[in-house]
Amino acid sequence: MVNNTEKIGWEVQEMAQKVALDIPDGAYVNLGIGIPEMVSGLVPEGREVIYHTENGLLGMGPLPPAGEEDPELINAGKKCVTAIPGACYFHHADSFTMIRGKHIDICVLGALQISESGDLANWSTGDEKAIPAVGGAMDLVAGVKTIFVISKHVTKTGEPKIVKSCTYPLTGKAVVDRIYTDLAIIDVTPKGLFVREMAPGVTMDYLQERTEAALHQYE
Amino acid sequence: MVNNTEKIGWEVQEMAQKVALDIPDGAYVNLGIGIPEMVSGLVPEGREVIYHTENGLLGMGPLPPAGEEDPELINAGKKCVTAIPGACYFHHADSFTMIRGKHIDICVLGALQISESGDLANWSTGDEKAIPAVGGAMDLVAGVKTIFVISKHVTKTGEPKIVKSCTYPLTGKAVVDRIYTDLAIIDVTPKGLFVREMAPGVTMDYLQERTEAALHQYE
Amino acid sequence: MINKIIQTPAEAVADVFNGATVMISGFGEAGSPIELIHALIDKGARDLVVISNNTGSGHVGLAALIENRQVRKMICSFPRSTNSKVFPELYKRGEIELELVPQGTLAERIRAGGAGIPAFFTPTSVGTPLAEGKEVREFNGQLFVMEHAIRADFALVKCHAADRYGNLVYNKTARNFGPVMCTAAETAIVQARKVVEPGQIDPEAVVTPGIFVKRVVEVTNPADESKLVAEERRYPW
Amino acid sequence: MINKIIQTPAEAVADVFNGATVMISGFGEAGSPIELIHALIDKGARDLVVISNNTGSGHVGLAALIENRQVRKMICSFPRSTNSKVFPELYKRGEIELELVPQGTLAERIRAGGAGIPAFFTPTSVGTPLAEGKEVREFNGQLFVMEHAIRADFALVKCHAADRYGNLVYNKTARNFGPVMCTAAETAIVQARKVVEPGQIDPEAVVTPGIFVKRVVEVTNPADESKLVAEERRYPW
Repeated sequence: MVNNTEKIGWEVQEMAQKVALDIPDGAYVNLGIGIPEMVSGLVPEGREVIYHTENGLLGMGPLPPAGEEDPELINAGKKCVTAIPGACYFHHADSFTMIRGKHIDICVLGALQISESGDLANWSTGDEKAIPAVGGAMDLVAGVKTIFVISKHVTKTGEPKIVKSCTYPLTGKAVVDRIYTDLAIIDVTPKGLFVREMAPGVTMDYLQERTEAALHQYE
Repeated sequence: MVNNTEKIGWEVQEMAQKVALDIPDGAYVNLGIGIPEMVSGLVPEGREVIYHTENGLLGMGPLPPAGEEDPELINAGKKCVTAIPGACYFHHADSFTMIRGKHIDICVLGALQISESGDLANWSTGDEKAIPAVGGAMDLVAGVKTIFVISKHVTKTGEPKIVKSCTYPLTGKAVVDRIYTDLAIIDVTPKGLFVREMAPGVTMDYLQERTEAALHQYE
Repeated sequence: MINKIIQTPAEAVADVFNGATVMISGFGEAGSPIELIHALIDKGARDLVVISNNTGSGHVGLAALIENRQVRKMICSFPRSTNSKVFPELYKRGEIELELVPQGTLAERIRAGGAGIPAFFTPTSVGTPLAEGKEVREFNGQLFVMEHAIRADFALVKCHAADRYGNLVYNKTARNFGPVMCTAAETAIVQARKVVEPGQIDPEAVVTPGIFVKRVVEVTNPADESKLVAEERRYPW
Repeated sequence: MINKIIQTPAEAVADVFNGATVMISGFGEAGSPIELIHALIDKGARDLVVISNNTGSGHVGLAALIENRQVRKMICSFPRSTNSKVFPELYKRGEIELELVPQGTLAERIRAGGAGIPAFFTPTSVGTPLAEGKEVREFNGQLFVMEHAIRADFALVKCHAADRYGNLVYNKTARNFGPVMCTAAETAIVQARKVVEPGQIDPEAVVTPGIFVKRVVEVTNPADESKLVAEERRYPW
């Protein structure tokens, strides 16, 4: 009678929705490339959020209608975007003044690994043969006030991504504030990882089995 | 029959004229407060010189006609000025990027003392009771490619201003390139001070008597 | 909705606390936020550390703030000028502190404060008394002084036009320290000659992006400081 | 008279020498001075160190410069992208060097180069492999890495409009690295969609003051890089 009994956890869209609910009215937000980009379409109505893209735009709007793309108006993922009335353009040093100077409230990023102390690895697997590429990730995690990570709870091969200590090269140390996975929302606190919310059907045991780092419950 | 036989040396206007002759076409120039400001009116016709004022204007023009002064368009001496077509405004950090980053070709400044190695003292007599004020002088001497000093050869009480070693607090070490006084034009070189030109009636002996540092002649 | 517009200078500076560090824009009169400064005099916060290029003229604006004994310490490049009497007198009596900073170093320290750069090296002031006690280091055969960032609790800034997001444009050489100060203060408070709708400022010409600004108050006809000084006016009047 | 206008891209890059360090503006395609890069390919200067955020797409522009084996080393933040094949292949074969720099650190190192700042401290990359071998220092209880300025012999930059003084305005997010690169190169060479008379650019809206620019060449209809890539075009054609 019940479909997908084996399928436990939120869809990507639901994960992005959870992130979106935690973005308050008036926030300045930078969204990483990929899944984080979905968040902007899911912020509840009535909240005005200003999106920053590190390639020089504050006040990024939605995607342009087909045929109206401007190759000189793009986001950090090099996709064509639009600008809202009240947007502004600036050069790269000014853009990273916003980032490094702690002017941006929230950044949403993907992850390869997150440690229990909030270390993030998301730019390299350390593979000697891969082309290393870091972009703005290290600046974002070092400079933005609050770092949200959105990621599958485990890798494609079932390995935990939330670990005691990252084995991949770090993007930043002790930088992550909250993790949104398909299974749970987890806060990184000085006392360790605390589970805020679990997807329907997920239990603490189920979650811990898929998490290398120790998980705690709020009282 | 001859008037003013006792009067030897150039007038201030002539000193400024000498400086102006040494400013080439296309130069970016910053003029210090006071006598240096006279230079801009004396550059030979046919040379286009761009004036920078450190309070945020490149392309400073002549003084405005009476009644057309704008208190928000001023120079570093806080006098009302104008802007030429093709001028631009910028903030203080960008303005000192131009200065510190060696983008300005020539700066003309006054002096209290200049040493034979090109040290300049022009911001403080070291008097404990005086209010110290430095403005942009230290940035200018540290950053502008060529520093011209324009100054009376001796103080009001007849003391040499061109000395072996400055006794007043320095503005910068080994920064002066050329000195324009009422008596002579003197180059500061790694081999010492070389006299380029003397005012009518001035001899090397006369000049050396009024100069603490050793003067040399070009061959 | 984001709306940074505040109705009065008094409301805009209401939370400036005793002991706060306050940046004040302006190069002489140009760009000095005189109505915000007067509101700060009315508010009466004391023991302030003020960062501003100069120390004001006559008995209005920044000079009046100092004269009203609200300032413990000035950080500036040029505390002396023709009509500057208040600061010099207090300074000679040892009743106000002074940290003298070269003008470009002052601008860069403020920019660094806003850009998350805690310290940098500069050629300015090497070999002078203003480098004493500071770390000096050689790069490529030349000596440089290490200077630290400056941040502030508040910035009081004057601009030409602003929108509800806090995007700003300035007027001519009144721009000066305003843009860097907005970046380096926890709370940047701006007086604008006019408030416009979002989009009315060309997005290519915005000088201060709204992210750096917390409050905007419209002051349509700001006082002409040099006139007040010439008339020997005193604040509070 | 000051006139920085040069007639052709070829003349504009004629003195780029073997072994030169060259900054190239652009974030992906936006702001990439493709006509100047193609002129540099025609010119044939080799053994270049190129500073640019990316490594180009397809077989045109920066990717073509690399493919033509004129680049000894890339300094960039993101040498990988969907259509970037040339750099990755050479890199895997060990035939091109790479200095990987976080994007904000890259921008700030270039700005520092233009501003006479030899080094600064940044929180970016602390505790990561990109901080290895660098000086780390504590300020106010937090760790920072010391980074050095970058300067170049030449900058190749794309902008929207320019005048004979070299004043520039850019177009939208094509601004990116152009303004800082102009400040940090001995010779900044700019391609502009249009050349206008002095005064036609609002003096309040100039992004790059002319003092930072040596040469301007008008390229009215610059190539659309993504179209060339889609058409699998190769330079030289």
